[in-house]
Order: sequence, then structure tokens, then C-alpha cells
Amino acid sequence: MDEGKPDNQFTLFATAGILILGTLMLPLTATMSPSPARLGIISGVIFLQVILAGANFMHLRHERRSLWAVILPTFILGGVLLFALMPDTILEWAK
Amino acid sequence: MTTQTSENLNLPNGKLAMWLFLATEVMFFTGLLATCMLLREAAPVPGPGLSPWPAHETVHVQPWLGAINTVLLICSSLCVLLSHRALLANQAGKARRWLGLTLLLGAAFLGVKGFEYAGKFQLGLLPGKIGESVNGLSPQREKLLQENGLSYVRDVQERLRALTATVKPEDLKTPPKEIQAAHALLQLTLDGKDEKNSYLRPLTPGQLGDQVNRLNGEFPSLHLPPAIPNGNLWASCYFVTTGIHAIHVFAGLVVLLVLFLFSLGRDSPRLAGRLEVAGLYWHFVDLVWLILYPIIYIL
Amino acid sequence: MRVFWFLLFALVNLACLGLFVVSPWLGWWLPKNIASFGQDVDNLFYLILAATGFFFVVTQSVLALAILRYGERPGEKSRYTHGHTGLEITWTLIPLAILIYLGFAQVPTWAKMKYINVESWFPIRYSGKNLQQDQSICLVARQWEWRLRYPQGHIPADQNQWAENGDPGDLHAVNELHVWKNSQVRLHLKTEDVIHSLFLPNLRLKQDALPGKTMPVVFQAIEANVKWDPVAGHLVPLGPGLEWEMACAELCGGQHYRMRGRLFVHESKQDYEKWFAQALKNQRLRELPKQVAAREGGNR
Amino acid sequence: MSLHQETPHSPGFIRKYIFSEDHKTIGIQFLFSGMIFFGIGGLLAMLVRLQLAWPEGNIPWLGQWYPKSWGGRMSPDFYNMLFTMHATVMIFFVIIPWLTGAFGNFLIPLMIGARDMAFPKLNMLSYWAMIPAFVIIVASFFVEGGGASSGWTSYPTLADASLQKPASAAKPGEAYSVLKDDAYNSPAAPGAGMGQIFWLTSLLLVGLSSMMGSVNYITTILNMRAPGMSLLRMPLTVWSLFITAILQALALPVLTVALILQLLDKLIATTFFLPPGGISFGNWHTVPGGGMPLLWQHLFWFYSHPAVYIMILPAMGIVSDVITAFARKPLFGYKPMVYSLAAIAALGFVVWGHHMFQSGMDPRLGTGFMLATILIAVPSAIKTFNWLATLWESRIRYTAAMLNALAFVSMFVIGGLSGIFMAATPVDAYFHDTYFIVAHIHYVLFMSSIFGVFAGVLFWFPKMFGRTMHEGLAKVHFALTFLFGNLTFFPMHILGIGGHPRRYYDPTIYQYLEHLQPLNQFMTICALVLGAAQILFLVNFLGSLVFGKKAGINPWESNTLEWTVPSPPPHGNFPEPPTVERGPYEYAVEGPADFLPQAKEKPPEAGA
Repeated sequence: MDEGKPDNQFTLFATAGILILGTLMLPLTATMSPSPARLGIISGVIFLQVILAGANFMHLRHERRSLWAVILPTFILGGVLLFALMPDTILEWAK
Repeated sequence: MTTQTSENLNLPNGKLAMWLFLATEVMFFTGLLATCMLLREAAPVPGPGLSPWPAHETVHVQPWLGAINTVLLICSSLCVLLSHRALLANQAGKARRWLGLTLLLGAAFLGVKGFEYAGKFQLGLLPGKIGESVNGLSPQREKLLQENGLSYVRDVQERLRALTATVKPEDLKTPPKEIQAAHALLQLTLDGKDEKNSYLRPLTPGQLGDQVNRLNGEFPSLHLPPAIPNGNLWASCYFVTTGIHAIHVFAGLVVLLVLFLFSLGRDSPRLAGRLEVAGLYWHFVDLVWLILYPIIYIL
Repeated sequence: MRVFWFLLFALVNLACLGLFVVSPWLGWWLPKNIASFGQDVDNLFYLILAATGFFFVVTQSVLALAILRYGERPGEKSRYTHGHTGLEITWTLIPLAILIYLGFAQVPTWAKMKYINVESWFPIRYSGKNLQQDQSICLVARQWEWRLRYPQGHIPADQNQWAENGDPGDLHAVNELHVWKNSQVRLHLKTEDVIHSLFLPNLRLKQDALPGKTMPVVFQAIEANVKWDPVAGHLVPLGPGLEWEMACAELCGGQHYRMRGRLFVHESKQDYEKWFAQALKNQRLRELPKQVAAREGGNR
Repeated sequence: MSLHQETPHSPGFIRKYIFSEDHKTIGIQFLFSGMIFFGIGGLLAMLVRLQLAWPEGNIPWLGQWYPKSWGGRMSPDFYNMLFTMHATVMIFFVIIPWLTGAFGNFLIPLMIGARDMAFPKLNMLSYWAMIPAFVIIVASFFVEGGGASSGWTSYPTLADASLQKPASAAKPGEAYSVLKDDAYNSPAAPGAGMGQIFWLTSLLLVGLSSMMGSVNYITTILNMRAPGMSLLRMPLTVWSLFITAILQALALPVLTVALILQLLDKLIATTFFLPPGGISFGNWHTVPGGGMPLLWQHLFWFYSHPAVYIMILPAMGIVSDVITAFARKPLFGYKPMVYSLAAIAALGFVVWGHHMFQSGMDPRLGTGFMLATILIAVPSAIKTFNWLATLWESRIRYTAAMLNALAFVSMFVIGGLSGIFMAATPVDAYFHDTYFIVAHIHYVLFMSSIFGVFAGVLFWFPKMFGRTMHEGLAKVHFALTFLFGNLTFFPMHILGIGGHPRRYYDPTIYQYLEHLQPLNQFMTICALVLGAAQILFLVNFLGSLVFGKKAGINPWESNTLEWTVPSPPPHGNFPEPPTVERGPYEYAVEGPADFLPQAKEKPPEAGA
């Protein structure tokens, strides 16, 4: 296995980060009413959390680059799927 | 594990296969979550000024339960990681303890989930079973939904009757406020044939739904079946996304339990490899929850 | 055997080609076109047919010739080659150019058919088009018939509202679509139950009806098949074989094949109006007893 | 772990033939079960054709088998079930198991020089996940209302609507109002009730099997290649199976989502595919939904379009190998062939909308999908030209396998070209859901893929069973199939041009279709002959298992690694891992023999 040395400091940092971000969302719901800004903040938080979890727990920080070849297509395809579904769901040509 | 030549990827088979499996899982959850999010965005606005998606209070979604579950899952992920590191450092006992803790945390997650589900079942917040008649529909649509709407009216009537029946006739002059309100609403739902004190034009299901929602807000103790616009769609999305995730958690727990039992027997480097692979899956389930939690509990 | 296999491949493919050549003469071909955009669609079809036909002939001939010429011979070996970059580039770029042309050639017709306006070619942008409209018809599909609703005055004031709720004065019909020649028709296509698909072969038109949605369908028929006979007071066909039909093209249950409707294109707006008045009168006569019964039946 | 297989490996009958972990046995299991379903699917097709040719006639001996209530002729709902199940069986239980299951399993380890798959147990499971799927799909014919009859595409709301009691009609104590006696019957069609539920369950299991298979294939190909077998030295069969596995891994989960959602719609009254206002069948109304019928089509085609490539790419790979072996010539343009495979796969993911041009999808989206679809013709054309160039100036051996491979090329041209008509949005408005598309899909899936399968079976039969199939019989079978296949399917183009809609029980009630009826009858007769001709193949196959001529290690003088081990290969395939020195298509080389096997020759024979 060619992963780097287990890095406990980063692990703790990442875990704490995810936990804090996760709980931060609670006051957010209480205070902000639904708006694009809130949606943006939430998406940003999700993104950060996922990055932290992926890098730390799933070792992507240490893993070989070739693994990205496995994961990246799914992100692209997921994006394509989401994008192509949008006109029919949200934009409504028929109306 | 046979990695044969330099031409091949320098990844053990198990790990590569798990990553490939996770790629399929990414597609699976993308499809699932995209479906639910887009359906939510596309949900028709039930009336002027109304939100197309049920508010958390209406459908009894408690964000703090979700937050607890987030903490549980993150901690369990951390435990798997520490267990794996302990195995690599040849500390079998420590690894076993961390793994045991993971199992407990995962089980606790499912417990919280079960508690939530039990509440939904109790309140009848289930797909296909939520009253959904609202104002703002065209007469044509209203007609189309008449049967469904009427059954909703029957449900409300039943509940109102049960409420007013607890009050003895002699107390009717000074009943609690909410019972008075319930009695008044009951009268509004009846047409001329059933009872004496009634109106010839009973409320339409849509109007009744509005009244019920208002009354529920005023007197939460009444527990009238609320009319929830797009409630059935909400329930569908809620149960399918969280349910499928819970199944994944359960499957992960089974795998970890098997590994835990293994670790009781003997300690071997193969276990470390297996735990890493199983851990990858567990972390992925965790990661899905990180996306699911805001979608269900926050947005 | 070599020659036999050559003959098999050559003759079968020749027969395939031949079928396409003789079919138009046997009448096995596109039904008569009566849509304003129909000629464009047909032309595009012929364009693609020409392109594909060319490549069909080229590839199948090369294949058949290879089978004939390059049989195994004792002591001889194939030419040793791993490819040719120039050739590869050539036969990538030529089809690419042809296909891109074919693709973009479709865009204007598609826009015309689907009620959208092309603003610019690259990137392709559309905008909703304010259609010059003569007729508005609500077409509701259900298992297994087409229910049509014609407004008085041909165009209702609020189209969406009317398509949803209708007016008391509407004319109702089943399986009979009436328009007049050269009228710009807008159908509001809906369905009550499952997905149906409106298919009018003569109009080169197909559009699925989606549950929960109202699909806009636009067309203009440029040829008539019926006229109003003022003496008899009904429609008469303009000639033999001018029966234009309407079918369901999306599987919709057991009797899917029986959703047969007919398209009547009147000679003129006046004819159409005469037919409309007559049909409306008949409808009222039919409904009268029902209304009386309803009134006498009392409360519900 | 010793690589030398000295210990005699003799598992019992059950471990060897039924619960086998050996990739070769599993491949052959897929081959045989696919053959059984090919028979079933073929019979269904014959019934469909009979109905189309004589829609009103009482077919003498067939009429007695029908229930009395049908009045001696097939009922329309039964007809719908026939073509639905024909497509389902042929796609999910014949072609995909044959191409990826049989050839994928048998060939991948042999061709890359591996001892077995990366995960033999997972491999066994992937076959055993198919068994319940087989059972359920066969059982679905016999449930109340008959098998699924909403088309293999199962569009909601025809497939989706089930008889659910309206919301809150359930009494307080009642958990699920849908769990009633009549709960699973559908108001839309008899087959959309229990039959549809069986159909969905069965397909979920097929998906599970395919997922396990594809993860296994990708891992094996990436990790288990023999020394020297770099990616660009892999035979095209392996390349095509590799790319197919990727397609499956990434597209299938989305179908799984769709299947699960529809299953839940039917079982627990969720409303994913039910429109906001609900729908009504006469006096019967659903609950208000909030979902979208169109969403199913998107999710379904997101898988099922790539699935079309899943069903043709492996055949392309097989054909490339067969053609080079019998043309005795290196493959023309190996790299372009590989890249075009990849291009077809990549583009294949973004073209699913071309099935939905007339579905009510946003027409602006339609244009994008059209352009992407038309671009797919480019890599397909590259492949065709490269095959033709391979044949040019070659020395062809007219074996039955070669003829089938040549037929693949010829038929793929027709199937590919007719696809362009449907890709063009305005033309598709006319051709969509007509017999033109039926012609197209049969040219691609029957006339191409199945010829590819025949070529593959004839080619690798010696390796599988140690005997060769009878050449003469195979050639007769080929000639009949080629001739009558074309006679059956080519006139369908003409029907389509005439505007004949597909899935019609009785087209003759339409005036504009009446004159096409003779064609329908002609096609049916040819189809019956075509079906009968397949018996020849079966006889040849089964007969050759016992009576076939014994084959040596390398009967076709081919280069790839599987021809260096005994036929059939022993458990563990290679006594020691082969070392690969060159690409797979070194034919027509200098020297006494005109071929150079991929593997480095073993030292003892080095002097020869």
C-alpha cells in the first residue's frame, strides 16, 4: 500500500471540521428564510464537508491519482443527468 | 491479492473493486437525489403565496435529530479509521475496541432513524396517505380529486366527532376553546341531510384543508389530519432517500460485524486490508448522509 | 464456395436496395403530405436517404468485392499492414462533415414543427414564437379515444384557462378533428390517463400527450379533403382515397391500436363554420333531454 | 501461492458444474441459459408475427390453445404482453447474458493471461443472481393478468398506475391501504398489475448481476493482465468488454433507481411518476401525485441507451478478432478501433434523449441530443471502414465463423445508417414509434449482435468444449439466417416509411395501412423460416458437444493467449503466467507460419 503515513492531526481536524459545519446548519435553518443565498451557503457547506470526508476518511489525500479516473466520470455523468433533467422539470417548455 | 505486473494499477484488487462499486453507488445516489430534488423544484405551487414543499413543522421533521445522526455517523467513520490505523500498528485489542464502538454508533444511528420513522407512522405521514386537497385548483381538477378530497373530509369529520364526543352534553355550554372550534368546524363540513345544525353548502375539501391547517396552528392539541400540499410527494422522497440510505447503513453494519467477529479470532494483515475496504464503503455511506442531511432536514 | 458467398452478400444487399427503389412505384411509400412543413420533412428524409444510400452502396460493394477477390490462395499471404493514418483521418473527417451538415440542416424544420423560433445558429437559441393563429382546439386523449373540444369563435380569450376548464358553449367531438385549409391550428394536447401519442401521418406530425401537462401542437394543413354540401347539410369527401387518419403511436393499453381518429380538412373557413353551426345544433339537441332530466331530478 | 497447478483439482459435480467459481464454467452457464431464453423469446416473436400477418384470422391449430373467452383469436392484451416479453427476454435474458455474461466470463481471463477472474466467488454470485431473475420472469407469464404488457420501456403511467385506495381512505388502524385483495391490479392494463411487479423485480436482479459482473471485469482487466499485456496489446474483444463493463457500471445504477421508484409506486403508493393532478380511468381516480411521468423516460433511457451499446460493442470486439483471424491480416487501425469504441461509449452517455424527441421533452434539448446522436455515427463509420480495410488485400478463409462476422459488418452498416433517420428530429417526428424503428433495432440487435454471437460461438466453441462445430451445417444455418433475416426485417423499413405504427394488434383497421398488409404476411412467413433455421444451430451446437471433431490447441491458427492452452483449458488456465511480447493481430508475417502468437514462446520450443 502506497498511501502516506496516517496523519492523526489532519484526521482530527477534518472530523472536527465536518462536525462543526454540520451543527452550524442548525442555527442556519432557524435564522435564515429560504433564499438563493441560503441555498448557496448550504451547497458550499455540503461541498466542504464532502471534500473533507473524501480526503480524510476515504484517503483520497494519500491515494494514487489514477483513482480519480474511477470517480471523475461519475461526477461528470451525474452533472449531465442533472443538467439534462432540468428543462423538463423546472423550466417547463410547455407552459 | 495478485498484482502481477508493472503494467497493472498498483492497487489491490479488493480496493479497486470497492472503488468501482462506489462509482456505481455514486451514480445510484446521483440518480436518486437528483430525482427527488428536481421533483421538489418542479412541484406545483398549491396556491398564491404558498410554498410548494411542506414546511418542517407540518411534516414533523426535526433537524436536531438529523444533526445527532450526523454526529453519530461522523464519529463512527472516525472509529473505523482509528481501528484500521490500530491494526496497521499491530494493536489488535485497540482495533477491536474502536470497531466495537463503530458498531454501536451505527446501531444508534439506525435507532434514531427508527424513532423518526415510528413518529411518521403514528401520524400517518406516509406516501399515498396524506390528505392533499388545497384551494387554488381549477374546478376541473377539484372535481377530479373529489373522491380523494371527500375521503379526506371524512377523515377530518371522524376526528372532529371523536373530539367533540368526549365532551358531555351538559358541558357543551362551557367547553374548552378548542372543542368549541372543533364543533364549529364540524358543522361547516356537514351538508343538510345528516344533521340539523348545518349549512347547505359544506366546505370543499380544499377549504376544509385550509381551516384545518389554521386550527392546527391555533390549537396544536387537536391533532387534526393536516392538509399538506404535495405531502405525498414529500413522503415519497423522504422515505425513499432516507430508507435506501438506512439500508446501506444496515448492510455496512453487517459487514463490519462480520469483520468484528473475525477480529475476535485472529489478527492478520488480511484483516487490515479487508477493514480498509469495508471502511471505504462505510465512509461513503457517511458521505451520502452528509449530502442527504441538508437536503432533507435543512433545505 | 467463394463465389456463392459473394453472390449471397451481393444479391441480398442488392435486393434491399431494390426494395427501396421499387417501393415508391408500388405505393409503399410516404403517405400524401398535407402539412405546411411536410415538404421540408420529406426533403430532409430524402436528403438523409441519399447520404445513407450512398454509404450503403459503397460499403456493401467493397465488402462484397473483398469477399469475391480476396479468397485464400495457397502460398499467398495477406498484405502486412497495421493501418494508414491518412486514410483514417480521411474517413473520419468526411463523414463528420456530412453528418454535421445533416444535423444542422434539421434545426429550422424542427423549430417550425415545435412552435419555436430559431434566433441564431450558433449556439442555437430559441425563443417562443407569437404564432399567427386561426384555430384553437383542445384534444384530450384517454383510453381509447380522442376527445376534442372546439371553442366558439375559433380562438378563446385565455387559451390556458380554456384548455384547462373549457366553456359551456364548446363543441365536443370524439375522434374527429376538423380544421380548414391553410388555417394555423394550435392543439392543446392533453391526456387523462396514460401517455398517448398523437400521430397524423399525412401531417408528418407526432406528439406525445403527457399526463399532467398540456402539450402545444401546431400545424397547418394545406390541402382539403371534405367540403360542405349545403343541400344535404353534411360533409362530403372531395374525392376517393382522401381519408386522412389519426392514430396513437405510444402504447396505451389493450386497445391501443383502436384509437383511430379522422382528420377533416374543410375547403374554407366558411365551410367549417357551417359544419360547426350544424354540429353545435345537433349537440344541443342531444343534450336537451339530459338537461331537462337533470333539472327535474332535483338536488343531485 | 504456487502458480504451478500440480495438485489435481477435482471438485464434485455440483461444485464443478453448478456452483462453480471457474470463470469458464460460469461463462458456459450464461451461454446455455441464454440459449434457453433465446428459444422462449423467439417463440414469442413468432406469435407476434402470426398476429400481425393474420390479425383477424383464426389460426387453426393455435386457436385451440387460446382461452375460450378470446374467441379463437389472440386478445389484444395478450398481444401486448407478447411483444413486451419478447423484447425483455431478448435484451435482458439473451443478448446481455450472452455478450457480457458468456463471452465476458469465458474470454477475459483467457485473453489477458489470468488464472481466473479477480473475484471468482463474486463471479459465481453474478450468475446466481440471474437464477431468481429467470424464475421470476418466467413465473410472470402465469400471474393474474398475465406478464408485463406495457412495452419493454414500461412507460408510466401505463405501467405505473396501480389500484391504490385514495389517500386517507384507510381506517386509522390500517397501516397500508394498498395491501388489499385487489391492490396490485392496475386499471390501465391487466398486465400492468402483478406482471409488472414481477417484471420490475426480475430486472432489478438482472441489474444486480450485471453490476457484480462489471465490477469484476474491470478489476480483472485492470489488475490481472499477464506480464507484457499492456492495455494497447489487448485483443479488441477484451477492449470492447472492458468498455462495456464501464458502461454498465455507470449507467445501470440509474436504471436501478428508476426500477426501485416504479416498484415503490406500485407497492407502497409513492407518487414519483404520477402527475400532480393525479390521473383518472373513467370513474376511477388516483391520489394527487406531484411526480412526473417524463422523469421515468429520462432515467430509463439514461441506462437503456448505453445498454444498446452494451448489446453491440462486445459483438464488435468479437467480430474484429474473428475477421482478423480468418482474413489472415493484421487489424487495420488498431488504435482508431480502440478509440472509436471509447468514443461510442462516451457519446453513448449523452444521447439518451433521442428516444424522447416526441415525448414532450423540451424540444430545445432535442436539438442537443440530435447533434450528439448524429456524431455517434462517426466512430461507427470509422469501425466499419477499418473492418473493410482489414478485408481488403487479405486472404479470407470462408469458415462459418468468418461468414457470420462478415454478415455482422454488412448488417451493422444497415442498422447504423437507418439510425440516422431517427436521430434527425424532424424526420423522427414521422418515424418515431413506427416500424422503421423496429427495423432499425432488429438490424442492430438481431442481425448484428446475434451474428456476432454466432461468430463468437463458432470461433470459440473448440476452446470451450474441445470439439469443433460442424462446418457444413453451420454454413447452411448461416445462409438461411442471413437470407431470411433480411427478408424478415428489411421490409420493415418500408412499413415504417408507410407510417405503420409499432405495437399494433391489428393495423388493418387503418385505411392507410391496408395496402401494406401483404408485406406483413410476407415478413411473417420469412420470420417463421428464420425461426426454424435457428433449430439447425441448436442441433449443430448440441450435436457437436458429443460428436464434434476433436479440436487441437489452436485450430484457427490464431494469435491470442487463449489459443496457447489446451482445449478446454484446465482449471487455472495457464500452467504458468504467459509473457506477452506483441499485439494480438500479427498475421501475414514473414516466416513459415503466417502468424505470430502474442505469448513469448517457451524456451524448449524456442529453436523451432
